Amino acid sequence: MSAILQAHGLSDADVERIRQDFPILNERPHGHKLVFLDSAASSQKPIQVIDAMDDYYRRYHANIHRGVYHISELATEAYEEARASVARFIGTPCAAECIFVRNATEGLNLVAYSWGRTNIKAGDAILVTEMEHHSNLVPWQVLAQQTGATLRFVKVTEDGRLDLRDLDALLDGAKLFAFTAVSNTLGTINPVKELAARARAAGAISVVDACQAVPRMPVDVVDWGADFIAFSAHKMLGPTGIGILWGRKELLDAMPPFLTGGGMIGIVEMTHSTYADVPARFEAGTPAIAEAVGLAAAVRYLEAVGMDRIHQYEMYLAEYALKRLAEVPAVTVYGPSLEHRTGVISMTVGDIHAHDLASILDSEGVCVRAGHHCNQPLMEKLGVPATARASFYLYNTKAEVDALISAIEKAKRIFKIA
Amino acid sequence: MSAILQAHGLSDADVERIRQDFPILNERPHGHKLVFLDSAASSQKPIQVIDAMDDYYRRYHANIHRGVYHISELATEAYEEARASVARFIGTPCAAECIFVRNATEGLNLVAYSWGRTNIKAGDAILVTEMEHHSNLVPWQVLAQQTGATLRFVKVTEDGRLDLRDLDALLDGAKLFAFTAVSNTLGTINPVKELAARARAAGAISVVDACQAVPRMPVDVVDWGADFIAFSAHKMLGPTGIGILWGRKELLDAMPPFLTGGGMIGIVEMTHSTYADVPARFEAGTPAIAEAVGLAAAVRYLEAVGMDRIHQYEMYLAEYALKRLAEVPAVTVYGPSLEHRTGVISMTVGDIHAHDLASILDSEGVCVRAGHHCNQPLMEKLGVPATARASFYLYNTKAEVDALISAIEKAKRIFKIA
Amino acid sequence: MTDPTFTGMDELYRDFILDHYRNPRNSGTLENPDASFEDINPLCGDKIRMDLKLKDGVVTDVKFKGRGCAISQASASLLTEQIKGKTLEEINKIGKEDVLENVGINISAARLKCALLGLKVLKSALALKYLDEPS
Amino acid sequence: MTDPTFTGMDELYRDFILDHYRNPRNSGTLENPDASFEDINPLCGDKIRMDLKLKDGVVTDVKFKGRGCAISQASASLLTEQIKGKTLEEINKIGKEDVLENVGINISAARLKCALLGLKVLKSALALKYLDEPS
Ligand SMILES: Cc1ncc(COP(=O)(O)O)c(C=O)c1O
Ligand SMILES: Cc1ncc(COP(=O)(O)O)c(C=O)c1O
Repeated sequence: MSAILQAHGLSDADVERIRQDFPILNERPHGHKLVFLDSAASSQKPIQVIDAMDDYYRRYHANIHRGVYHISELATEAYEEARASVARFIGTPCAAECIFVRNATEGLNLVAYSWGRTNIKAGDAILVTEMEHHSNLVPWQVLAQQTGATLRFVKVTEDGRLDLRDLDALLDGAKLFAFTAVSNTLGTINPVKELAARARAAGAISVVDACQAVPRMPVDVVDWGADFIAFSAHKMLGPTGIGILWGRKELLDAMPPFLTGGGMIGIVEMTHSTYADVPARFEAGTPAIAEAVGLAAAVRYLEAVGMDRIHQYEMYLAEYALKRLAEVPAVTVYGPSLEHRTGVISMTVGDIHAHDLASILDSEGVCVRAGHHCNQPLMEKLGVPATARASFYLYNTKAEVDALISAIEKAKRIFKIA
Repeated sequence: MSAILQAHGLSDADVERIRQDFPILNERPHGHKLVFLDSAASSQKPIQVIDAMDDYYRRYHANIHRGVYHISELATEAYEEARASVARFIGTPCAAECIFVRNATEGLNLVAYSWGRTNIKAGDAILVTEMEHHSNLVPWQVLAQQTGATLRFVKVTEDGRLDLRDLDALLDGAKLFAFTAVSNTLGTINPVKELAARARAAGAISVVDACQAVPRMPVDVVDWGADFIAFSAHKMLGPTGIGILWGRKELLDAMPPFLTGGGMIGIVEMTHSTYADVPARFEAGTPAIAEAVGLAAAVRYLEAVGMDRIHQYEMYLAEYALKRLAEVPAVTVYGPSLEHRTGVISMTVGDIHAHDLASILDSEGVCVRAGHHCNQPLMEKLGVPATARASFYLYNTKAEVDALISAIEKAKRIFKIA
Repeated sequence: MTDPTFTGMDELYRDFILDHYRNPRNSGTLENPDASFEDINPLCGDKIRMDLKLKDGVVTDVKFKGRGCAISQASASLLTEQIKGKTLEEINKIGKEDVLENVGINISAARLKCALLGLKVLKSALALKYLDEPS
Repeated sequence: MTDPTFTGMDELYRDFILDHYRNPRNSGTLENPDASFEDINPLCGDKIRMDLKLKDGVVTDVKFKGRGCAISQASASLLTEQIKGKTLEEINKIGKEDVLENVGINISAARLKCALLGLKVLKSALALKYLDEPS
């Protein structure tokens, strides 16, 4: 029994306890139990996170840094402690390497504007992959257009993995390699450590979109060896409105500011200014203080459960879901086999468009995402206009996978598919 | 009696009721009642705002826009309703003119990057004032440095107002005029309508820093006639992590994107993309959804009390505070006379440095800001390294002004000032 | 939390909707159309192109091509049936309600954009044509 | 919510602190200093410049100039008194605790930066000097 439990990461009793922490799971959309299978888009929040922010606003909200009085000092400490929590969570000894941004998208744009505009010149190559989220593609398109650099692409194989056969050639002359750690459409887990090392060997910096990795598996930036990573709090039990850009200190130290204004300055004179050190240099204006407090609570929650166990449990649900889906005629699942993927599963069902499928699933209380998942070029490649995507997290159960399967069967009945 | 009440804006009973809505006012820092006089830095939050966000996370959090299922639809509606609330609050009939950003600072940077980089050329002039917050100064310094434009300054008079005598000359050849509606250091209320009209007549766009205006007085962007205005939710009873950039639709429509990625695109191909219409074009990535919900609740709260009454009440407190402060020997108050100002009062007391003053005030539970208030050039001009600033809002009382005065007297005793 | 306007799925995906989805009427493109427009719903990727032939202010032929959900494709298909032989004036009067009546149900906000995409494309095609025409 | 480390204000602003604030020792600048540094606390604007004369690894003279709160100015003034005649080695050993001991009280996080600014400037001046020196 204990061997199986260990393989599961979390026991049924663990998950039952975890579910008690998520008030939204008591909702009954359209009269059905809520079966939330869209955590890859944004996770739900435990009461510990909601309460932490509530408590902040009720007891010690004040603007930070320049406040001499007591509640402002408490707020400042909480904000900097949140930074320290994030640093610990992703394995960096240096909290100043963690910049608070609104979301991963802003983090990637910060690199494109500040590092990119300083270091990318006409004729340079920027390497991305065919499986990038628009947030890790469009900023590089714009950077290439504005600097005269060229974009190159690592191809995606038939089975939904990165085709690394000609990586050396692609990296030759490249200054920056941007890739996702985990595909938000295919669930593919990419070999970040290898990719970062090969980028470095070729003289390129590596920018890792860690949006789907940080919430669902242990991440250690020192082990990864990348130069920048970006992720969002709202996908890892934290609040909306805050994300993190982590960067190597030497790189951040050398970068010019991106957004300017209050809080990021050194000395301001009429026509010119000096700027504060990292991380303040990149945090202009009043930051998302309550959100940092919420994020710190989310990190504590994930640490208490354990990222290893969360990852194992998700793999366990993914395995079960893939097995059940394979038994349903007319279901096509995209992406690689289990050993290369995580619990993010894109599918189509016969000729039912993903939107219709998601609508019918919703009528049974089952929430999945439908569309291009901010992955239009990948969709073109897969040859489908859209997929329905189910994604699992620590609060999901096998029974919810079963509910997904029943709802798919209902959709097939309505669309008269055998 | 009723004439007096009207002049006060809010009766004592009104304010008592309002105070019940702010849980933080029950705090007792260092054993004293909390006397929060730092709302110009960031206001406190009523329970209605805290609860609205709490409710969002407990009942209908999901990523927006691309979600077909019920809770995602609720979240999307709430987010767009928040935009509509803000639009109504500032008097624009067009909700799409309101862009959600992190804070006013980001809003001003958005204009500097997107409108500025497109429209400002070498040799152009950018006009700002000597009383700007760093967030409405440094972005223009950087824009000027990067484009070869020159910065010009509207001077501040001895009594802390804008010196408009040579405004026409300063506007001659200027493409952009950035100014604050209300000074966060001096409390000065600037004639926005006149300044915007004169900018327009001279062919310059006007960018109004409305951070201190929107929370404390009725604002109607149509009446103002400016081109852009920026403000932050956290100063108007709303949450951290969200602010608004309002812009005239024709200008926004013609502007290139600033941050790029998910949610702001039209069609994404491998090497280039088209972009969504305004406002989505300027909102890349998952937005601050809970924060928008909180901001909408803040707007409802302010509307229910009435911005006219809030402004009147603040003026009433300001008048009383100025009168009491004038009676204390060794207190110097900066800024113009009552008819040109609002309830933001900067002061020094003898040779007590503002930090020491604020520390001593804090020991009595009185929270004021100390420092340069992100106004270094203005401080140079005033000839003081720092001031202590008390600012009033709808939940403050005359008794709290009295507490401020007593605490100042304590500081004088400790510093042995007559 | 339950939505009072929520329609049962069997009612939404009735046979005639599935039929129009799987066998769209007036499917294809026209050579030398008098008016033409293509648009997408960027949030979900639904895409519709519509080609029109006009004569004396009357739609004499129409074809559409698209991809997307049953709701968007069926309502576009239904729309093409409705407008053939109609005058521009009559078409101008077609509104949101008419499209929803075609589809025959109440739909949620998220799907409304799907249902209305065809109409949006049609109106844009005609608006563009009108702009092009020397007046 | 009350802060256990909170110190009474009379205790913080004792006579000798006010005296050092109002009559800073070693105030001014040195001509041709052997080491020199200026820094500010950007969050509050406190500013301190320190000039040093060194001979055979010993501080023979020091002057400072600054503006800021009583805590930052008094602790810089106290620090200058403490280091005159000291060797670089001895100065290297001066830490946060020594400065707080000079000031004689526990202070809150927000004011800690004020108290330590003088020490930071001193150490930077010496570090810079050491960098400049051909070694
Ligand atoms: C006049 C003024 N402008 C700009 C700002 C910057 O606002 P935020 O820090 O919310 O971006 C502030 C507040 O700090 C302000 O008072
Ligand atoms: C892989 C990946 N990258 C980037 C993003 C963008 O994250 P955000 O919208 O929070 O900026 C997402 C989520 O939408 C994602 O899944």
